[in-house]
This record gives sequence, structure tokens and C-alpha cells, in this order.
Amino acid sequence: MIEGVSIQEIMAVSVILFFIGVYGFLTRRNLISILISLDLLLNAVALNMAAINRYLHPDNFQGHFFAVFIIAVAAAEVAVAIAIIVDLYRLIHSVDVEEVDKLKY
Amino acid sequence: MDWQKLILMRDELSLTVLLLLLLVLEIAMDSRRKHQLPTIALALFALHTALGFLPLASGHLFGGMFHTTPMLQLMKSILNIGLLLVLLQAHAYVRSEWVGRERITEFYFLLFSSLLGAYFMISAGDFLMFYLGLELASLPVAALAAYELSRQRSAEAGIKLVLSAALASGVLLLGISFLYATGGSMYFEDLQKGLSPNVLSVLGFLFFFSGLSFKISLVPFHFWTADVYEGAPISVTSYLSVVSKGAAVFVLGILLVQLFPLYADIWREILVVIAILTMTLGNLFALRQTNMKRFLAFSSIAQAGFILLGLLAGDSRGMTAVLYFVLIYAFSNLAAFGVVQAIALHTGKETMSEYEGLYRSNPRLSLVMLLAMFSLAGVPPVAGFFGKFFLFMSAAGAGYYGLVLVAVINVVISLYYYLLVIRAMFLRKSEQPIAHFVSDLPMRISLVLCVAGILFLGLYSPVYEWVLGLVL
Amino acid sequence: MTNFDYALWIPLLPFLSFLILGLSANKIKARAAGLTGVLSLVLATALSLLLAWSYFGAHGGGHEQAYAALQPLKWVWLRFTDTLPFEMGILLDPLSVMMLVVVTLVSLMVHIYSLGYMKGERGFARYYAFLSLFTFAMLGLVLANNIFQTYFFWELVGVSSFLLIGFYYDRPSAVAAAKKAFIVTRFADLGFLIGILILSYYAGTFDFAQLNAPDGPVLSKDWAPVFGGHSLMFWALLLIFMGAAGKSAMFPLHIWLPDAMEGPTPVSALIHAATMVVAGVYLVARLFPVYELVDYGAALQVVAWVGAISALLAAIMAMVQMDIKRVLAYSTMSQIGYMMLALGVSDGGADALGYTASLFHLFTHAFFKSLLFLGAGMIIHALHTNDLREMGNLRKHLPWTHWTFLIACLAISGIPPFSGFFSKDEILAAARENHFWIFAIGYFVAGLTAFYMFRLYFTIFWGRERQYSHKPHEGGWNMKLPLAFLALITLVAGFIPFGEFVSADGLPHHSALDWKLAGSSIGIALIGILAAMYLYSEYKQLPSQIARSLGPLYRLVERKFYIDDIYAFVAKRIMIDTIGAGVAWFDRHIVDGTMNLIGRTTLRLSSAIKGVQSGQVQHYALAFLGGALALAVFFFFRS
Amino acid sequence: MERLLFYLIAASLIGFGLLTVTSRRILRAAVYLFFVLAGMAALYFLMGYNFLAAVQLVVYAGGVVVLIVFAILLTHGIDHRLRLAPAGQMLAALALSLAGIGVSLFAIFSYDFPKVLREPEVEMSAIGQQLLSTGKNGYLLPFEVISILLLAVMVGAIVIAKGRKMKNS
Repeated sequence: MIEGVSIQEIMAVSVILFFIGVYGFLTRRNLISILISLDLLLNAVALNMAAINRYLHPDNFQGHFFAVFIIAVAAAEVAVAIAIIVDLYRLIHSVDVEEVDKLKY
Repeated sequence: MDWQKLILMRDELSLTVLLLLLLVLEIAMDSRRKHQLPTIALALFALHTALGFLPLASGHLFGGMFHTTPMLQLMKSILNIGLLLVLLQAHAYVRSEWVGRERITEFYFLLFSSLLGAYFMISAGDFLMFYLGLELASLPVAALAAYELSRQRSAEAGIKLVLSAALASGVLLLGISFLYATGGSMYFEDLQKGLSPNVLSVLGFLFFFSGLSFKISLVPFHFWTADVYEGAPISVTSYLSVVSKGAAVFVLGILLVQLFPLYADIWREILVVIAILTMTLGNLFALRQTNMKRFLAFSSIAQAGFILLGLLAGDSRGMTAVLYFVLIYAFSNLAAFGVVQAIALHTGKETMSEYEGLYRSNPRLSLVMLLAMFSLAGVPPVAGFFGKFFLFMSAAGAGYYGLVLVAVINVVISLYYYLLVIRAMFLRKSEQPIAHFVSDLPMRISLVLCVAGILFLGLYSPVYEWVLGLVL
Repeated sequence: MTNFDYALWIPLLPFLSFLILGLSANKIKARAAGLTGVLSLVLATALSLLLAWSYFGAHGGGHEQAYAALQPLKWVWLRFTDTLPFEMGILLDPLSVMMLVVVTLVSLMVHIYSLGYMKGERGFARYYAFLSLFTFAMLGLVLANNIFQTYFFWELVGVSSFLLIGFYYDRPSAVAAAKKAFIVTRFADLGFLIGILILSYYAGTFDFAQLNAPDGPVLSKDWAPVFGGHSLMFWALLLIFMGAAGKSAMFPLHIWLPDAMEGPTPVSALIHAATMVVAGVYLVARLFPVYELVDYGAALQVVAWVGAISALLAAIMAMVQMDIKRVLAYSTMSQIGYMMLALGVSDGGADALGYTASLFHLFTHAFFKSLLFLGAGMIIHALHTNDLREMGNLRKHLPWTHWTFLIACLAISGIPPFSGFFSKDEILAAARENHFWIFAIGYFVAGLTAFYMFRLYFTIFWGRERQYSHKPHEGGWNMKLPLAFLALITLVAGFIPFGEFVSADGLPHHSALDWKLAGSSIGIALIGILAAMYLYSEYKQLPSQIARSLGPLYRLVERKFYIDDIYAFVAKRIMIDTIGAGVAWFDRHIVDGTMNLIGRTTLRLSSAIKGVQSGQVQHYALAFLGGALALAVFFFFRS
Repeated sequence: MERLLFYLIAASLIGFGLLTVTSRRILRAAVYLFFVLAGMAALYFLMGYNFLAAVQLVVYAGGVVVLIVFAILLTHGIDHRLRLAPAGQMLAALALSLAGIGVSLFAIFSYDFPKVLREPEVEMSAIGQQLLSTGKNGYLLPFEVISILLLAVMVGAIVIAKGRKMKNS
């Protein structure tokens, strides 16, 4: 618990960060920068979890551990995504989202 | 903790052992004998599936993080059957040049670990296990979708899946955090008491629901589906459309009833709207597809819309209808995918027009496809009809006559495009029809099993009663 | 009590034949395949005749006791809920026994006839397999003891008829027709399905005996109006009737029937004359007590009007068709309209005379209409064309066909002593008791029927001799025999005291001929026949050379000062060509067009929205988040 | 004091967050992401979750960001400038994000959070014990599951990333 700071304020920060990530996901033209935005977004949730745990239900560590696991899973996600991006780059020498639309309609 | 109770995790443990065995084999086996791996994996998994049918008590473990009941057991068994059929169909594919000898073990390893994730998701007793199960179920599949390294489409499917899935789980996590804030716990047991509708928890519920809907490909959370289904290897697509989707449907059914009974007014309303959207849009898009995989993708989207009808009632009768439907859907859909797989493997052809005249050259394959289409369209007397019938019956029982009417109209629309496939195979002549070929033995076994399922599941009533008995 | 367990074998025999033929696929010789099919049907027919004999015989001569409804076999097939199990079973009552006889007899005739007609066709064994499957499904439908079983076989009938209509699968038109028939009837069937869902949910049973019982769950309750001033039961019945109307090709769900004529002609004789298309009538008759009593027969009113309108429209359209089978198709639709009309007018009045009349007509119609189709098949077989304009003066070439066709035409026109006369007369009598306008339509249609049937008759068998590429000749004995047999039944069936056996309350029902009405209906039939004769049989009667030598004067006299021509002009051009063609145009463009429009709109809609699936993962994410937020906003603003 | 610190960190989080998703140099975006993650670790630290802060720094800032930087270097030149999305898409994304923030903030600020009195200090030993406990609030099972998850993901990532053996080699 941070002295003098309310739970609403921390949650507001993390929600704003989350939607900044969403904005990045929606607008970036490059697969890796989309991935970066995703990380921003997932970490915002982790922050949210931890803060809720600390402020509202401090008698155990459920949110805290959830945050730990989110971090681990997010890392795993990045690993898979980067592997595929590298493969894609080998094939088309680009990581631009606009090039990734052979499948449509 | 009483370690003897670990037997409750029988299926998870057995699958984990299987995973480890695969790793050992990969290391210990002579690389010249690697081509036997598919058969070994298949045999082991068949054993595992058989094991899953042994009765098991209900109970929970790890302070309630894991729980199991006969119904959950049955759900896992249905997924097992689905994966077993997929493996049979993948048998020849795995040995083809697309996979390559050095990556066979990994293929099975990823599939099995994804199934393990589905198990944990179903058996989860808290949000953390649920989340981990969900990710374990989906991340390996993203790698599998991109498995055909030399095809751009495969990589594209993989990246689309992993990015969309990550975004969806982000939204889902945000929802969970809000639910946690108001409900005071991550454990379902406590949340059941702690949750009541208020502005924050409703928002949390809606985010959570959206994230889960992504997995079931409900409209408007479905857009990734068609692209990924088309681009991924066919075995992976069939896995996604049957096992992944089935697991997510089961979980949604469990959670809506268990965790959100107080939100019933809200989710009923949502389900009605989304069911209508999903059926209709799935159908409208399916109408215009020419690629068989893409066609089946939209058809499976529409089918998911029908499943929602069974969830509406929120009682055991509806849940039985859902389980029964998914079981039948697994057989019907995999019969269709099996044929597509066999043809793609032998000729590389995937578009509907290339199927023209198939009946002349490959009568048996086209008959299997005919049955699959009839079953997916819900034409009596094949099993698909009964699956749909019970869903409609349960929705009608809950008073949703209008929705049933819409569903029925959609059945008629869907009939049209399923008939398109039949027309191509049976009624069209082709200059260059697909030449006659004989599939490999596992593929034939899987098709025979699918046909048997399509023909008899609907008519052989003990199956239904067995499902009902386990759900109650 | 006689043991009727063997009733199970009646549907089972064709099914076995289907299995044998289906599993042996193309390995079986054509001859063996045909024999298997025929033999199974011979046995099934013998069994059903035996069954009818012992069932109706159990009551002997004329005691006033209702025929019992027996359920010799019944087993629970699936326990959906404890109170609502799905069953399979066999129900024997006068209605189903009568239908058994009709279905097996006509099917047998078609099986025999097809030996000749389909000879040398590719897929002969497949044809017989489908034919057996269809017969099995139809028999299962007839014997069903509960509405779910009915639905089940109802759909099977649909599937197998789809296969039969689309038999010539290398003809695009046949395929399109099969698909159209399948989709239109499926659409109707889904109404049926919802009707069943509602009915069974509120009644708590599927069983016909319980549904129809006066003290049963449906009839003993007062149903409060829920929508449009009618009770839920009424709407359920209407939905069920929608299914019936689809199968029975009632307006506006009839559009598939004329196209379905693309199938092999014997198939039309079986499906589109005697069996599948009357399933709708059978269904309404099966649930007759419910139809009669729920909301005071409001649903029956609908049945009556739909029947009357279909009868009228179809008769008008039949007048202008140039394809022999299409004329027969519209005629079938019109006659089934008659049956529906008769069912519809039988609430309460005159001991439900209409019920008996309707089924009597179903009975007689089955034989003479399949006779007509088989005769048409003979002609098509001989000429290799369906077009009336290429036919003429065939009575010399096809004597058997000619005479049997004439008998059938007389029967359908309602000329005594042929069977159609008796049943049609009863229908008119029932309609007169009930509703003047419905009666008037029925009466008018009787005239039209005579007219268009004899237009067909005269055009084909009289008229000018055409240039035939080779001399037309009739098929072999296996084709002539069914014609003769059906003609024989058509001759005698009218004298069967039908009411003694089949009636709404199960009690023998004595009906006396009302000669005043009979006389007037014969009258209008004769007018119709004479008009057809005048318009279509005339040209060649007078050698044209005489006419030419005498010049205009002769022609003036010979034409009776053109008064007749003016009359003919008015009658033919205006009455038939304009109105008839107008109705046909309406049918093709408005009714049919609407259905096509729906189809096209769906397709267009589908291609209009394809852009949504752009292939851009970010657009998908936009939709995803938009959906989630839309849900949130919706629920926030609501609460 | 702590309050001031929080506002400082919060402002930098949002500022760097915005930079992360708008910077047109992709490598810089990765660096900004690192700052955001470090800022979060600082917040965890302030809340007394030292363990979490350490995990965040080690796994994320140390591991993931490095991975991303490698990927960038593998696929781009150092001073690669990103193109912008079409204006319509930017606008739609902006509207959607603002709507999301609006809806969530509305929910957060209209929900009546219970007042929590002084809560216990976080003890590292308690965290360690719970991590390996099998009872309620024990995390042994998720720990095992995530190890399988990581294993599976590693297998998947390696299979994809190592590429195919060339035919001739």
C-alpha cells in the first residue's frame, strides 16, 4: 500500500496503460511493435492484479501470484510470437502487417 | 495433503507421463526409426483415451484449485476422442515432407500439451489455473499453426493466432482483475458467494466473457477463425475446430452456471444476441467460400452459434444437450476434415470446384463427405439432427421460441451451402477429376469411426442416456 | 384379438431390400436388383393386404362399434426426460391401414413398371435402392405411433425423394429441381419441427393416442389466447400444417412440385401422386381431433382455405402448361388442395363427412393419378419428349395407354362410375354443408379439372398426327400390366363403402349419394370435357381440302358465321391464355421469384459483407474490442 | 512523499507508454517499453511486493525486452522508421481506446471500494511458503503447470525458429 494513494488511482493508471497498449496494437504497422504493445497491455493487467491484492484483499497473495504468472506467460507468448515472426521474415522478408493478409474474405 | 488423492488427477498425470515419454523417445530413439513415432504416439494416446473411460470419483485437490466430477471426466473423454481421430488423420501427414522427420516428436508433444491445457482449464477451481490452462491450450497450437515452415500462409495463420489470442487473454485478464476486486478471491468457490452484480463486476464479467468467446469464435470475436483455419495445417485446423473449441464451450457452460448464476439475466440476453449473430454471420460467410478449409471454418462458427442454445437454459438438460452435440459435432466435423485432409495430402487440392466429379473417382470418400455434410446440416436421420434437436428442445423448454425460430431458419440457410459441396462431388462433371486413390490405414480407420459415429450416435439411445447420467 | 406383430415386416422388407441393393452397390446385376426390389414389395404388399383384411374383418358385417386403434409394437427409444420419452412404435387404425394398402400397392406397381421404364439406365441398382428406401420411409411414416417418429420418417422421405428426383444427376435441371424440392420442403419442415416442439412441450407427450384423446393433455385443457387472439396450441398446429403444406405442395409452398417433374416418371407416379405429397393430408388427418377442437377448429379454417386456393390456382395453371408432366403436377396439387379443403370443412358438420371424403379421395386419387403418371411415362418412353406440341393422334399407336389414360381422365373429372366421381362428390357434399364460397370454388375447380384433363387427353391421343422420328410403340408387359391393374382399381374403387371403414370417429359411416349434387357436378364436368373436346380435338376432323375448294363461303358456314370462333376467342384467348397465363406468370415470377429473391439476397448480402474479413489482424482486433465495449456500454446504459 | 513518488512514476508510466506505441523508431519503442516495465517494478516495490518487482525486472526487463531487441535487430536496420497506419484506422483505434478508458474509469470510480484499514506487512517467507504449498492459497500446482507451459512453448518456439534443414545439408 502506498501512503496517500487510493486504489482507484492505481487502477486508473493501469487501465490507461492497458488501453494505450490496445491503441498500439490497433495502429502499429509492424508485427514486432504490435508485440511490444501487447506486452504493455499484459503488464498493465499484472499491475492491476497486484494493486488489487495489496489494497483490497491483503490477507493472502492471490493477485500477487497471478501477476507473477502473467509475467511468465507473457514471456512465453513473446517467445512463440517472435519465433513465428522470424520464420515469416525468412519467407517474405518483411514484418509489415499489411503483407500478412494472404488469408482473407 | 493426502497424496493418495492424486488419483483424481489421473488423466492429467497420464497425459503428463505421455509427454515425458515422448521426450525420452525423442532422445533415446535411433533417428532412422523415427518414422515409427507416429504409430507409437497414436498407440499411447489410444491407451490414454481408454483409460479416461474408467470411472473416477469426484473431488478436489490443491486447496480447490483442481476439481473433478464425472461430468468433467466425460468432457475430457470427448476431447480425447476428438484428438484421437485427429491423430489418426494426421498419421500420414506427419510423415510427409511438410513436417519433416526431425520434427515429428515435437508435433505430438505440442498437441498433447495443448490437450493437457484444456484438461486443466476444464478442471480449474480458480482463475489462475483456468488462465494457465487456457494459455497452455492455445500457445502450443499457435506454434503448430505455423508448423509448415515453407508456407507463408502457415506462418501467417500462426502469427494471427498468437497475436489475437494474446489480445483476447489480455481483455480476459482485465475482466478477471475486476472480478477479483469485487469478489475478493480467485477461487470459484469463494467467488460464488462473493460475487454480485455491480458496475465493476458486470464490466469484469463482460470482459471475461468476451475473452472466452474469442476461443469459441463467437461473432464478433471470431474474425481470426477463418484465416487461421485456412492457413494452418489441416490436422491443426481440425484440432482447433473440435478440441479447442469444444473445451472452451465446456468451460463457458460450467462457468456460467457455477460462477455467474446471479448474472443470468445478463448472460442470457447476451447469449441470445450473440447466438443469432453467430449463426447468421457464420452462415452468410460460409455461403461464399470456395476453399474447403475456410468453408468448414465458417460452418464451425455457425455451429458454435447453435451450441449457445443449449447453454441458455443453464440446467443439466441443456448441458447434456451441449455435451451430446459436441460429441456428435466432433465426429461429423472430423469426417469432413478427414476427407479434406486425405484429398489435400494426395493431390494438394483444397478448393470446392476441384471436388467436382469426386463421386466417380472416389465414391467412398464422397459418401463419407455426404454423411458429414448431412450431419452438420442436421438432416435426419443422421446424428447431427439429434444433436441440434436436443439443443433446440432445451432452448424451447426455456421459452426461447423466437431464438429457436431464428436457429431453424439458419439451419435452412446452412443446408444450402452444405448441399453445394454435395453437388460438387455428386452432380458435377469435371474435366480433370481427382484421380482415384487409396488413403492410408489410420485415415481409413478414422473415417470409418466417424461414419459409425454419424450413423449410430443419434440412433443408439444409450449414448445419450449415458451422457445424461454423468451430467446429472 | 389377432396378433399384428408382423406389421413390423411391412416397412422392414423394403428396408432390407435397400440394404442389400445399397451395400452391393454396382456389383449386383440389373436384373437381380430389380427382382430384389419387386420381390420385397410383393411380400410387403401381401402382408399389408392380409393385415387390412384381418383388421377390418375383425369387425365383420356392420356392427356399430369403433375400430380399435392398436399398438402392436412400442418401445421407448430414448428417455429425453422422465415424462417425455421418445418412442418408436406401430399404430394400426383405419387411417394407417388404409394408407398401408395404398402405399404398398402403388409402390409395387411402380417397382414393376420401372423394370421396363428404367431398363438399360445407368445406375439401375441405385435406382431400386432409392426406391426401396423411399418406400421404407413412407411406410414408417404411415405406421408411426407418435409425432416424433412421424417427423423422423418425414425427413427420411424428404431425403430419399431428393435422391430420386435428382437421379439423373448429369442433368443440371434435375439437380436444381432436387435441390429446390429439398430446400423448400425442409423450410416447411422446420416449421413443423417448431410446431412439434411447442405441442409436445405443452402436452408432455408425442404419442398420437394421447394427443388425440378427448381427456388427454391437449384437449382437456382450455388454452388461453396468447397471440393474435389465438392460443399457443393454435399456432403450433398452424406450424405443423406448414410442414404438411410443404410436403403436399400447397400454395405458396408448392413451387417445388412442377420442377420436381425432372425426376424419372415412375418416381413421379410414386412420390408425386400417391405417397409423399399426400403425407400432409395424412398428417392433418392423423391429428384431426386436435385440429378440430383446439380454438374451435380455427386451424381447420386455415387448412380449408389454403386447400381451396391451391385447388383453384393449380387448376388454372394446369390449363396452360405445355409439358405433359407439369400438367399432371399441377393437377396433383389441385387434387390435394381438394383433400385439404375437405378436411378443413369437416369440423363438426355432418358427422365430419369431409374427413371421410378427404381420405376417400386420397385413396382413389392415389390410383388414378399414378395411373396417369405411368401412362405419361409410357408416352414419354415412346416419344422421348414431354412436350404436348409434339404429340397427337397417339391412340392408334398406344392403345393400352390410350384406354387406361381415358379411364383415369374420366375418374379425375368425376364421371360415374369411375372412382373419382364418388370421392369428389362426397367432398363437394361436405363443402356445401359448411361454407358456400369454399363449395363454389370446389365446384368450379371440378369443371376446370375436367377441362384441363381432357385438353391433355385430346391433344395427346387425338389431334393431328405428328412426324415421329420412329413409330411410337408401347413398352413391354411389365409396363402394361401396372397400367391395367391400376385402371381396374380405378374402375371399382368407387364402389368400396369407404365410410364403413374410415371415419373421423372410427365408427362406420354410411353415406348416401346425393343425386342432385352429383348431377350438377357431373354436369359441370361434362361442360369441361366438351369444351376441351371442342377446342382441342377438332382440327383434323374435317379435311382441309374441301374447305379450300369451297372458298370463303364454305368457311363462313363451316365456321358457323364465326360466332363460335368469337366464342372460342373469348374463351380461349381471354379465359385461358390471359387469366391462366396471368396466374402462371404470377406463380413463376411473384411466388417463385420471391423465393429466389430471398436466396439471391442472402448471397448478395454475403458478398457485401466480405470486406469485413479483410485479412488484417488489427481490423479483427478492432471488431473484438468494439464488441466487448459495445456489450459494456449497452449494459451500463440499461441499468 | 510516497504519494509524490507515485504520481511521478504514474506520469512517467503513461508518458513512456504513449511513446512506446507512437514512436516511429522501433528500437526506441523497445527502450521505452523497458522504462515502462521498470516503472512498474518501482510501483511493486512501493507496494512492498519486492519479489514481484524482482521477477518483473529479471524476467521481463531483462529477458523479454532483450528478446524483442534481438528480433528487431534481426529483421530491421537500426534506424528503420515505421510507417503510420491509415488515418481512419488511427481514429477508430483512438476512439475505441478512449471509450475503453472511459468505460473502465466510470466503473472504477462509481464502484464503492471497501475501506481497508492498515494491512499487514508483506513477508517474503510467507510468499515462499505459499509458492510451494499444496493447500488453499498454495501455488504448487500452478507452478508445475507453468513449467509444462514453458517447456511446451520452448519446444514450439525452437521448432519454428530453427527452421528447416536444407535439403542439401
